[in-house]
This record gives sequence, structure tokens and C-alpha cells, in this order.
Amino acid sequence: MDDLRKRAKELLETSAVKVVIGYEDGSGGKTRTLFAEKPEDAARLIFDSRCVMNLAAYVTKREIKEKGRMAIAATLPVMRSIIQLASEFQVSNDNLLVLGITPESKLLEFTDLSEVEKFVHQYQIEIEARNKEMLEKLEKMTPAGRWKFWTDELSPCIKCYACRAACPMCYCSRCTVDFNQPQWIPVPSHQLGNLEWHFMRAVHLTGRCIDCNACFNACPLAIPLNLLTKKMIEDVKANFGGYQPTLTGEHLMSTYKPDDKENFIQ
Amino acid sequence: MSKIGVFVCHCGENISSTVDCAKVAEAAGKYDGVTFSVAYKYMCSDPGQTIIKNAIAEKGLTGVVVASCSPRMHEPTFRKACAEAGLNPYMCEMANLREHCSWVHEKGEETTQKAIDLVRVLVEKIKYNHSLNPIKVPVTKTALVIGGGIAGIQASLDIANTGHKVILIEKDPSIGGHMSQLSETFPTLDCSQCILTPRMVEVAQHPNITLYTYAGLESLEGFIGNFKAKIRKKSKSIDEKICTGCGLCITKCPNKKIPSEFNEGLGNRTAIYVPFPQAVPNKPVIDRIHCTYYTKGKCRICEKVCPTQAIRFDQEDQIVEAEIGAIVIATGFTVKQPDFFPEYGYGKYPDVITGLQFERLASASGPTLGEIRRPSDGKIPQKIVFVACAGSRDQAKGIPYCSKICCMYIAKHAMLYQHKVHSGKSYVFYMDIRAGGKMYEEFVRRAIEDDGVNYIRGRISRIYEKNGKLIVNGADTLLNAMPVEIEADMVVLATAGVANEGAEELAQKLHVSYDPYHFFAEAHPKLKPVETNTAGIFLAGACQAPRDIPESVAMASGASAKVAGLFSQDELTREPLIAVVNRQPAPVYSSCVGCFLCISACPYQAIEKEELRNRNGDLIRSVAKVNPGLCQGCGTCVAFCRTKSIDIQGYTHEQVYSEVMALFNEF
Amino acid sequence: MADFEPKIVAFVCNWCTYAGADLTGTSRIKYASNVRIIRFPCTGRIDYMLLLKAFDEGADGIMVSGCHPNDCHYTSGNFHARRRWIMFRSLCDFMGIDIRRIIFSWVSAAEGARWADIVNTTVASIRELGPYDEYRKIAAKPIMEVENHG
Amino acid sequence: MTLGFYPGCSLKGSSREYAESVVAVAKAFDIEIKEINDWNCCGATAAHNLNRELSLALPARILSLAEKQGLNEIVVPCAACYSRLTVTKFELAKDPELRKKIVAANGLEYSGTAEVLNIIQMLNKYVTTKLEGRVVKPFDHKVACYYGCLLVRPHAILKFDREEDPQLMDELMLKAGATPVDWAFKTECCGAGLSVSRTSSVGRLSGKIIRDAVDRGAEAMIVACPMCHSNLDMRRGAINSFLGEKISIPVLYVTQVIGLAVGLNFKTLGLQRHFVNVTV
Amino acid sequence: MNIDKHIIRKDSLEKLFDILRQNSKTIYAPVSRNSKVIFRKTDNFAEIAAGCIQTDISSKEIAFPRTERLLDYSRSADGISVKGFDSGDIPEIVLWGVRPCDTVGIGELSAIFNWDYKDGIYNNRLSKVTVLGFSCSKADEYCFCTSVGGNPGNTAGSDILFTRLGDNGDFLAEVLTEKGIAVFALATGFFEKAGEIKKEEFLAEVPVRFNLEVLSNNLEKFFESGQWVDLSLKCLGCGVCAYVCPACACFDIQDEAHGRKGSRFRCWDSCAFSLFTLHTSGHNPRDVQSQRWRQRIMHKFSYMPDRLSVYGCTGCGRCSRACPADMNILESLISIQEANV
Repeated sequence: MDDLRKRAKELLETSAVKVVIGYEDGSGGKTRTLFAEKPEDAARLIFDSRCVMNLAAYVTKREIKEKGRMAIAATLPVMRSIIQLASEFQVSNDNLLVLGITPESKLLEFTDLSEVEKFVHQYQIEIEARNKEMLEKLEKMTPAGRWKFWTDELSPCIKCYACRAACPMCYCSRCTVDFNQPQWIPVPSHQLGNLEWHFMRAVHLTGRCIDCNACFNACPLAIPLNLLTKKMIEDVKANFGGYQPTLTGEHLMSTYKPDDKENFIQ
Repeated sequence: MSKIGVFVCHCGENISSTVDCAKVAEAAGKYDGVTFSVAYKYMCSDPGQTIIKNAIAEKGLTGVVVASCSPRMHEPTFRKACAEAGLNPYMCEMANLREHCSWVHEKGEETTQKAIDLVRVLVEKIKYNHSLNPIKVPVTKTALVIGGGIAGIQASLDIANTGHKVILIEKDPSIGGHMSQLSETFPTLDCSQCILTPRMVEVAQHPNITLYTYAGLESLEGFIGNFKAKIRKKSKSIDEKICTGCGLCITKCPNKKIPSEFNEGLGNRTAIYVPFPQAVPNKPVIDRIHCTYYTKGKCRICEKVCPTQAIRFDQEDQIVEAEIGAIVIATGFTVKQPDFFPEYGYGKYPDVITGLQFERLASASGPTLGEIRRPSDGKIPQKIVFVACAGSRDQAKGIPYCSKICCMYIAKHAMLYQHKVHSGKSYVFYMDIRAGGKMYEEFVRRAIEDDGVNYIRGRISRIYEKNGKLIVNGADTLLNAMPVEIEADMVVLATAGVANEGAEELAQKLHVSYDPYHFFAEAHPKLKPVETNTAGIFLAGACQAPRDIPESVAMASGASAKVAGLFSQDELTREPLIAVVNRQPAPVYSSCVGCFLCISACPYQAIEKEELRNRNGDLIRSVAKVNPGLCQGCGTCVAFCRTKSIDIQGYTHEQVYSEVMALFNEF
Repeated sequence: MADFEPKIVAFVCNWCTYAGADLTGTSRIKYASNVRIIRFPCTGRIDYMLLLKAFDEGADGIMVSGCHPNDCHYTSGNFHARRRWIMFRSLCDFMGIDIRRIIFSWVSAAEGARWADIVNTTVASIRELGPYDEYRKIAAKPIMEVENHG
Repeated sequence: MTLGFYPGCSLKGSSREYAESVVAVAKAFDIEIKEINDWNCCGATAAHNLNRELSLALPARILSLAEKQGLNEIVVPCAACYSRLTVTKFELAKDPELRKKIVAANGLEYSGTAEVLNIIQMLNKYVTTKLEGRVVKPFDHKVACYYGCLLVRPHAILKFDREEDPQLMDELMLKAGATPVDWAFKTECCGAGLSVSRTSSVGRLSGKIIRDAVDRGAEAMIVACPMCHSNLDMRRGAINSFLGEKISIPVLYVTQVIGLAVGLNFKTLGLQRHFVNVTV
Repeated sequence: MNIDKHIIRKDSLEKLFDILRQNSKTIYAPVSRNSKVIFRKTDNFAEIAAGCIQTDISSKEIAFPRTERLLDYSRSADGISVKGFDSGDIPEIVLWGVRPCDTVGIGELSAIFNWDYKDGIYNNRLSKVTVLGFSCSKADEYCFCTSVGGNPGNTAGSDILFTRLGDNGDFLAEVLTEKGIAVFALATGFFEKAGEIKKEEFLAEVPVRFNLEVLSNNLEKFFESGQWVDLSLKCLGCGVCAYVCPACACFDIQDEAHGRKGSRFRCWDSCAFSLFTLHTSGHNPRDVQSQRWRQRIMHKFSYMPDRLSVYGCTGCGRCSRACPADMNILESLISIQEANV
């Protein structure tokens, strides 16, 4: 990833950006996020198959934004997140430069987000086969079976909100669970509290989640909560013909089509 | 701690006959925060309202729940009562014990229990009600009238004469509408043009009226008193200021074989044309679809001959933006067109025509200068058949309704025919004669008795042509369905009156609703016949249902009165039941994160971005803001907002939440 | 389940279904008394969380009803609602929440009789299904049993 | 591909040539025609005046048999039979109770899945597209397409063509090389049911039809219903005496014309069976 | 009491387990679930994930549940009735297979819950628990118990501490408390008197990574340091670290009302959440993540020792293992210790 390091170094030297967000070696053979602010930091940048964390989660964080214009080493999911964030006015060309990394881990130069968008649109959001199978398995179950599956799976949830923190789309300064007049979602991590928290999360990510699995990777209990968002992605495909984050244009769930299916409505 | 009063109404026996009102009042009295509860025979009566007012005064109530009929019925009544007693009207809620309970269930425990539940729900809701103040919005005292037929003309004049500005837009090159096509009018047989054209001229000359012909509504934003209309003025390809209307261009235009819309295709016009001699404005337009220059790229003869060089081939459509306070829709109707009656051979046989075409034949300004002649060979028909209900009152044709005007104009047509063709014989096939109206029945009788029109009660099964004759097969139901066959020279179909093409689209632009037949829907069939469900938009004439001239004019004047009433105030007050994006003290300012998805969810473009700035004026961030003028209070944004930063007054999160809690728990 | 009386809440819009239910009343059409109506300005206002709350608190069935497409008093509130319902239902179903207990309908201000029918059929079908304990249960369980230690 | 075939009484008797031509044409376009075993009367004309359930049970049995024999599409050349079968499907679909009753009466499963095609529908679905390519002997005549009453009515149920001014047969004839004339009696009553009881009425009713067709220069009348055919053809005597002149315009089945056009032989199409001679 | 050392053969361990079960003890032990190992109620010895370095969630839940129903209340005409916590509901629990870094944590938690107000519920729960600790024969780069005064064979907090004696799989059992003796008494037959055993030889190597003294001294002057930002920039602000920690005791009180009835809950909370210190006014004394990270470290290594004379960290390293952003507390501590302030 020398060209990434090289580019990052330039950007910092010319102070075209104040910080480059990328990956560096972390503990226990893991990788972690690097915020390169000095040209020499760029040398620490790495990129390999271990770099799966969705760095887009950082571009909405205050202490990082306050540093000034950011550059971000962005894999496809990260780029998707960024486009969605831009369409929700959370980032813009003024404060973010994207250093794209192709699935073939080639470095890409983007002058602005619209180019990123073009690139992103070459690829459809596709659920991994393994998870597709899992979805199908669940769909084949009886509702009672699914109910049991989810109440069991969600019961160990300790409501640490790592899934929320790791998700680039969960940038809200006040999450619905933190809204207490009224307290829509029970705070305690009892079964109901857990069920409704994860239900709500899935609803809010419908038409926004780009399936990066950050939530699942962050979960200290490896709860398969990403199946919920994946299911939403599949159903969006089935009902509204799929979804791609776009800079402008309609948001899937804040729009409608007069001919949306209504066979379930009497 | 709230002090809530609960007032249970017997509604005579309407409620008390199935609901134990005393028990309801007693139960309500036990709820937290309820300091007063009572049942009474008629809460809406004066003494009833007095009970409420006194309770407010004596018990210092902070909220009032009236458990009686539907709020859609009496909410204003009771809110007013509360206001008079010094309680904010929005601290009053109604539990619907009548329509939703006593009238729909049998007497018994369950029914009373339901009543108790309904009351509890409202008691809990009202604990979270807030005092609200009506929203005041200014009124732009300019009316937009859409459609320049008789209804639109009448409305424009009436409004203009109250001293307010009017913008009248008409899609055709001239105002006048269908009425200008008519020959004589029933039941007086006075010439349509003669009574209409003076009005048309008056419109053109009225200082308060701005007239845009060849124009349509592009888009509409805003709300009662404060609409913003975009009007598209289609290019007429002439400079109206310079054009003198001399008509030289028309005489010289080589393209003379275009079927004239005004003459319902029975006559021709040129590519540059005025639809009819008395047109207002009386200046030509170029019909770019047919004009040789626009189609073939050469000609420009009109340009050469024009003495004032008024022709503008490069002229473009113009978008005029206007601030509007109220709107009158007067877009009229149309009649069913060819291929709708294969069994009648309409469109196949030239001598089978519509009533509107007959008007043109009978009109002095028509293609035959008022002589009734067959379109096919120009012969004067000796036998003519008029078919009523051609399409109307016919499920199979998808038009179950009665087109209303046909019975009368058929009688008129037959009469006119008899007057013009003394030797002729005319037949009218009808289902029923619907001549309800002043002098109407008499008029029909005249046709039958004085002018000897043959009225045959029965329908036509088929019309076909044979040796130049139109064979009309039908049955006479008064002679127990005896088959009737008439060899006619001409057949006139009283084709159903239907909504205009694109009525639906216009309705959606205007945010007004329409009925299954795409006629615009009135707000109330009896009590609000000229209002729509959208405040500030009114209806006149046949765009709401088939109407004859007097009715259209009456509606127009009615709508005008509504507009004038609206314009008589400088400010409007609106229900404050609208959405609000929260604001909090620094450093939070608002829990809104500014994703602005709500903007796309809002049907009224009522949500805008607001830049929050600190003392030094530097931008902190942008958050959503609801424009109280534009918001209609649907709450679509509220349910959509992830951070729950938008709430809607009258249906707040806390209110609806507490209602659900109240429904399933004891309080 | 004959003796079981389902608790059903109806979330309806003010302009169509609520008015329609008023018409049922004015037409004196009798129907089952299990349903309690809660009034909203528009189906677009109906928050999906409310439906879950209703189940938490003990609803056996839920009705959601508003204006027919194109009839919305706010022109598109019901369209927005409909799209959300599509996804809401599929998520409920995926998590095993019994969607047979959530009945959606369009009822115009003129369809008083229709409202009565829909209520009656809904009550009948929910009675068939019995009380919705599964959902309530997880709300009620004491801690030591469930929430802790997986 | 295989099509179920319900001939009904006429095609086994007075209108064998219709059956023959249907089979011949089908064969020519490699459509296997499989007659429903153990079929019964459709109950046309008589039954529904006497007893509604009977009038539905009879066709229902036919449809049940078809389902049982795995025929999910059946061609019903007789317009009357077509009408009965289609109406039955419609009635049973909209009234489950009634359906239960009928099923019980017949003691046969009925799911209503079998598709019923009248002859025109069948031709349009499987022949029309290939037709033009196959025409060897264009039927170069002016023809009056006569649809009769049952083929298009009641539109609400049949949903076939334009109820008052049907066109499909005309289009078919064009493809077969003929020139359809525009005439007035396409769907007029020929007096079908009265053929035996009041032959003179048939003379009058069918007479008008023939008259108009001839007046408009038709050289042949094309029909898609055995009833129409027998009235216009077999009752020519009565017709001529009503018209007071001898009119010899032949009456052909739509299938016969197509047969001729694609070069099938005269006899295979049963053209020799007509009362009014057909000369080609 | 003086420690009483025994040997228990590897096959007897399971027998001990069964006996405990027969004596109607509820046993919680490390069990793997999805790819993780957590303490769960189990009746099946085979299910126990014995080999793991450590469970992913600490054992503190046994006395300090993530959600504790403190009381149920209901209001009626005759006033309010409260059904408080009933210690009778708590079963006799045996906590099996706990690591010393968790058992030490019990002490640290207890210090917090008995600092001024004595927390009845916590103490009650704890009193019902018998702790069977297992020393560590394995460790990884995240372990640093030795740097905070612990060690892989630390007996503190255990009622009996088992130490695996090499590959033959036999265990040294140190019976440490009355509760320990009670267990011992149930199965005396399985225990043999132990001779001289060098326990240390069988324990995992956990190098000392920093000097606690120096760290504490530095921290006193480090509060205003700009370094906090660099140390915490990648922190995402979730609560994992606090929730997996054996010594984190912060909680939040939540009421759930259903009309006249309702319940009060005590739920885990985390100083990493921005809401943790948010005032109603909107003011937040810990406005940014770096301040929250500072709080976490200061609390564990400065405030707690000052106030409670125990550290708030057992060096188990869970928070670092679990952190989705690979925030590594050890690294922070080392760099603070190395900082010249």
C-alpha cells in the first residue's frame, strides 16, 4: 500500500487535509484506526484483508471533525457509507477527501464525492451466500420458531451499544433509546428492552444500511444482529427493487411509489 | 398536578340508552388527576356548557374531557365553551361515546366498559396537552381562477367586483368555454353568444382582472391565503402588444385544413388562428403542432404579411409566478369521444354526432351558419334521432351517473331542429325525462306538444348505415318493448358529460381530492358544495359534476362569496396542530442531527433547513425547521424522525404514548 | 377460545377511517365492542413503535386504518405510511412477531358499513388466535430467570 | 402441445364439419387435441331457465373432468357451450358456498383452474402468429364475419373482444387473405333457440342478417358457432322465402376458411356437408 | 484461617461437579455461546469451556446483574404498596471456573458497594455465591494482572482455588474459606492431602508491564494533559469496556410504569457514553470522548485507590480484547507511566 502512504504523506505535507483516517497494526494481530496528522505518521498506514472496520464511523465524530479537512482510506463499504452520509448532509466535499481502495486493493483518486458515487454504483449490495442461507433458513421456520430464535439470540445482549457506536449510520446525537419522554425503548437489557432496541435499530437502518457488518463485528457477544439489517436489504430489493446510496435523489423510506404493493391491506 | 374535569353526555338517550353514563362518570372520577366528573343530559346545550364553564371556574380545571358525540361534530363547540371560561381551547378533548360506542353496540357491560376506556384514554392524553394558540397568517388578496368558461368568467367578475385582484387562466386561446359553442340556451332559447360575449369583454377590460389565455397551472405551493402559483403561458408565437388582431395572417395561412376544436371538428381552421370571431382576446395564436414552419421548417407567410411584424417564431413559453390568496377551480367538463359507442357507429358514420356538434350546426356562427346539415353530404336531414343517455346511467360504460344536462339540451335540440326544418321529423329516445328546474318541465312539454317532437321511451340497441340511411334499432318500452326501427338521416348522441383529461393531475397539483369519476370533490355534499377539502380552494361549475349554465353561474357566485369572505380579513387564524422541531438550550440547540430525510417525507415542502449560529454568528450546524404557515399537520415527518426531534402539537409523542398506556392499564 | 374477549386497539386517521367509523355510528350499524379507536391526523403520523407498545401493554390485536390511496387529506401521508408498513410487517414477521394480529385497511369516510365488517372479521380472527401472551410474557418475566447469564 | 377439447352435442351431430375442421386445423399447426372423456351436455339454452344449480352443475362436471384428466386448457368451439362453461367458472369463483354445493352434487373435485378458450381465442393464441407464413391459398373473398350473440355476451363475464362491435374474427380473416366487410349485424340474434320450434322467426331474424351481408358485397359468411351456422345454412329455405329471393351465399366456419387458406383439402374440412354449396 | 492444600484428580473434578449439583447448587460456569465464552447456568460438566484464558464477560453479573429489578410498586385507593427485593429468590450459586483476575474483582466491586451505603442486594447475592477459582495456566498479551498487584494464582476472592498441575490434569485445591470448607465437606473423598507443591511452576507467565507507583504519581499531574485526545481518538463511545470489566460498578436507575403499577430497575451504565454525564440543562461536563476515557482511567487508577484504597482494575485485559476499536488500556497506562510530567 505504498501509494496510499505516499498519497497520505503528500496530503499532510501540503496540508490539503489535516488528518488521514486509515488503518495501522493493532494489538493481538488485529488492525486499528490510525489518525495520521503528521506526514511521518503516513508511514504507519497499512492495508490488508484484516482491515474490515468501517472507518466511516469516525467522520461524524466531533473531535475528529474539529481537526479540519479529513481524508479517509475507504474500502467499498466505507465509500458506500460515505455516500449515504453525504446524502444525509453529514459529510461533504469541503470536509472530506476519499482515498478509495478497490476490492482489488488498488488506490483510487477521487476529486469529489460524485466520482465516489459513480464508482460505488458499479457494484450492487449483495448479501454473502452464508448469510443468505441463514436468512432462508429463518424464513423457512414457523413464526413461533423465529420468535424463539430471536428471543434466545438477543437475550445475552448487554446493551453496550457497540453495534450502534460502530455503525457509520448511527451518528445521531440522540438515539431513540436515549429519548425518554416517553421512553419508547425500555432501557433495561431485559428481553423486551433487547428485542425492541434491535427492532428499532433495524427499522432505522432500512434503506440506509449498506451491509458492512460493523455492528456484528463490534458485538462482544457475537449476536447475529446483522441478520436483521440484511433481511431488510433483501426485502427492500424484493419490494422496491433494491437500494444504492445516492448523493441526491430520493431516500428509500422517506418516499413512496403510488403502486407500492398493498396486498396486505384490506 | 393536573385538575381534569370529565363531562359525560347522555345525548338525550342516544348514549344513555346503551351506556351507563353515571357509571362512566363515577369511574372517571377515580382517575388520577380527575377532580370533577359529572353526567348530564345534553352537554352541548346551554345549561350543559354552563356546567363545564362553572366547573372550570370553580374547580380551576386545567383540562376538560367531554365524553359525548364525535369530535368531528362538537369539538369546536366545547373548545369554544372552554375558551369562554378562560381555559385554553386546546386543553379540551372529546371522547367519542356516541358514534364509536353507544350507537354501534348493544346495551351492556362491555359497552359501558368501552365507554370508560375511551374516557380514560382521553384523560391520560390531556395530561400532556399544552395550551396552544391559533396561528395567524397573512392573506394575499388575489384570487386565481382556473378555467375561462362561464363559471370562471362569472367567478372572476364577481371577485373582481368586490375590489380584489383576480388572475384568470384559460388553456385555450380564448375564454368562453363550452357556452361559447352553444347555439341557443334552454329554457329561454336566448342566443348563448349574445349573453356570453359581453361578459367575456367585461373580463378583458376589468381593471382587477389579469387574463392569461393559452396558459395553464404549472405548480402550486403554499396554503390558504398564501399560495404561490407558477403559471405557464404557452407561446402564442405572436407579440400580443403589437398585434392588432387584423386577421390578415389568418386569411393568408396556407394550412387551412385543420379541424376546428371550436366547431367540434365540423369545420376547419388555419394554423395561425383565433378559435372564433368573438374570441377574447381577439388575437391569433400559432398552433405549432400543425404550422408548416414548425413542422417542415419553412413557410413564414404570416410573418411576411403581418403589417405590424407581430409574429415571433422564436417566442418561448413563459412562466409567471404569482402570489395567490384563494383559488377557484372552474375547469369544466368534456363529452365522451369516438369509439366509445361502437354499437352506435359514432366515429364510423359521419352523420352520427354528439350534442355539442349539433350545437355547432345549429349555431349561427357555426360551419353551416346555423342551418342543420349533415356533415357527410351537407343535405338537410328530414329524419333525425336524438339518443339520450349515450353512456350516462350505464354501468357497462362505467358511467353510472346521470349527466344531468342532456334531457334539457336534447329537448332544445329537437325544438331547434323543428324550428329550422319544418318538414322534418325528430325522435328522442330516452330513459326518463329529468327536467327538474325552473321552467324546465314546461320547456320539454313545449318540445313535445307544440313542436311535435316524438319522444320514445326506450334505448337504442344499434345504429347502422344502409343505403345512405342510418338505421336506428330500438324498443319502445311504453308499448311493451315493441321493436322500433327508424331510418334516420342523422343521429345526435347526448354523450355523457365526463371530467376533463388531466383533471386528476390538476387535483394532485392543487392537493384537492376527486371522486371516482375524476370530478373534483366538494368538502361536503350538502353543506360545503363549493369548498374543497383544501382550505382556500373552491369549486365552480361542471368540474365538480355535470352542471347546466344557471347552476354553474350560481356555484361561481357562491365560490366568489367564499373568496370575498376570505379576503375580507387581513389575517387568518389556523389550527396550531402542526409539527415543530425541538429547540434546546446551548450547547445542544436541538436534538435534530440534520439528516433532512424529513424534507423528502413532507407532502407540503413545509420543512426547511435552519442554520444554528452561536453568539459570534459562526455556524454551529444546520437543523430542520417547520414552516408553521406551510405545515398542514399530517405528522408524516414525526413518525419518520429517528431522533424523535419533530413532534406534532395535538398528537405529541407523549400524548399518543399515554393514550396507548391508558388503554391497557388502570390509572 | 369462545369465552376469550380480545383487546384490540385501532390506530386510525382522522379524515377517513375515523369519519367512516362515525358514519357507522350514524347509520346505527352494530359491531363488536372489542376495538378502541385512537385518533391520528393521518396514517403517516402512526409511529411503528406505538404498535409494539400496544403489544407490550397487552393488545391481542391491532388495527391500522386510513384513507384509500389518492384520498389522503394530506395527499401522500398514506402512501408514506404504506411503504413503512411493508417493511415493518416483514421485520415483525422475520422476528416472529405475529403479523396476523396486525390488520391494515383503507376505509373512506363513506364506508361506514365496511368499517363494521372489518372490525367484526378482525375480532373474529383474533379470537381465533387467542390472547397474545408470547409478547407480553417477555415484558413481564422477573430478572433472575431470564435476562442474566444468557 | 396438448389442448383439451369439449365438442358438445352439436359438433357430434349437426355440425360435424365444424369439429372436423377444428381438428384438421389444430393438426396442421401441430396442436394435439384431446377430447374430454365422459363429457356431458353443457345444459345450454334449456337448463338455466329451469334450475340454476343444474345449469352450473353440468358445466362444472365437464370442467372437473378436464382437471382430473390434467387438461388445464380446453377449447370449446361451440359458442353456447363456451358461454355456459365460462359463466359457470365465473359463478363458482365468486360464491364458495354454491361451489361447495355443486362439488357435492357432482362428487368431483373442482378447482376452477382449467382455462376455457372459445375458437377465436384458441386460434389467436396458437395459430394467428404462425398463420401468415403458412397461407398457401389466400381466401381471397369479401367475407362478413358473424359473431352471433353468445360469443361476446355478457361482456362483464366473458371479457372477450368488443361486445357491440367485435373485431378479432375480422382480423383473423384478413390474415387468411380475406377482406372483411363492414356490416351491421355482427352480433345480432339469428334465432338460434327457435330453429326447430319457430322456423319462420328464424327466417326473419337470420334473413335480415344474410340480407345485410349480401347487400354489403360479402361473398361468404364466416361463423364461429354451430347454432349460427345451422340457422344461416340449414334454414336457408326459410330465409329465402322470407327475403323472397334465392340467396346462395355460403356460410363457412372460421376454421374451415383457415383450413382452406393453409391448403387443407375440401373434405377434411367437411365443406361437402353444407346445405348451401361451397365452391372454391 | 490457614490455607489447607489438597490434590484432586482430574476425573474427580467432574464427580465434585455432580455432587454440587446433587446438593441443589445452581452452578454457573464458562460455557461457549456463538464464538464467545460466558458464564451460564449449566448442569453439564462437559459443556464447561475449561481451556479458555478467560470468559468474554466477567463474572460480576453473579452479584451485580446487568439489570436488577429493585422493586415492584402498585398504587391503589388505599395507598402505595412496594414489593422490594426478596433475597429468598436468590438460589445458592456455585461460580465454577473463575479466574483470579475476576475473583479479585469481587473485592473491588464490594469495596464500591459497601463504601458508605451498604448495598443490601449486592451483598445478599454475593453471600449466596461460592467461588471456585481456577488459576491461569495460560495468558495472552492483554493480561497484566501482575502489573496491578495480582497474579495468575491469586487466591483473593476464591473460596477454593484450583490450580492445574501440569499435563497429568490433576489439580491443587486450596481451600480458603468457610464456604470452601463447606464444599470440601461435601466431597472429602475426592481430595487427597497435598505435599509440598511449587504452585508457581504451574502458573502462566504474566510479565509486569508498568510500574503502578509511577503511574499513580503521573496521573495526579496528568489530568490536564493533551495526550488524552491522542489516546482516545479512536474510541467509538460504546460501553463494552465497562460492561465486560469485573470492577466497573456504575449503574443507572430506570423506572418502568404501567399505569398504577410499575417496577424499578438498576441497569449497568458506562462512563464512555456521552449521556452518562449529560445534564438536563444540556450542559455536559464530559463533553468529548477523551474526557470520558480520562475518567475511566482516572477512576480506576486514581480516584478509587484514593477513596477506597483498592484499584479499579484487575488487569484481566478484557476491555482491550473486547474493544471494537482496539482501544488498549495497557498501552494507555504504559504511555502515561512513561510520560514525563
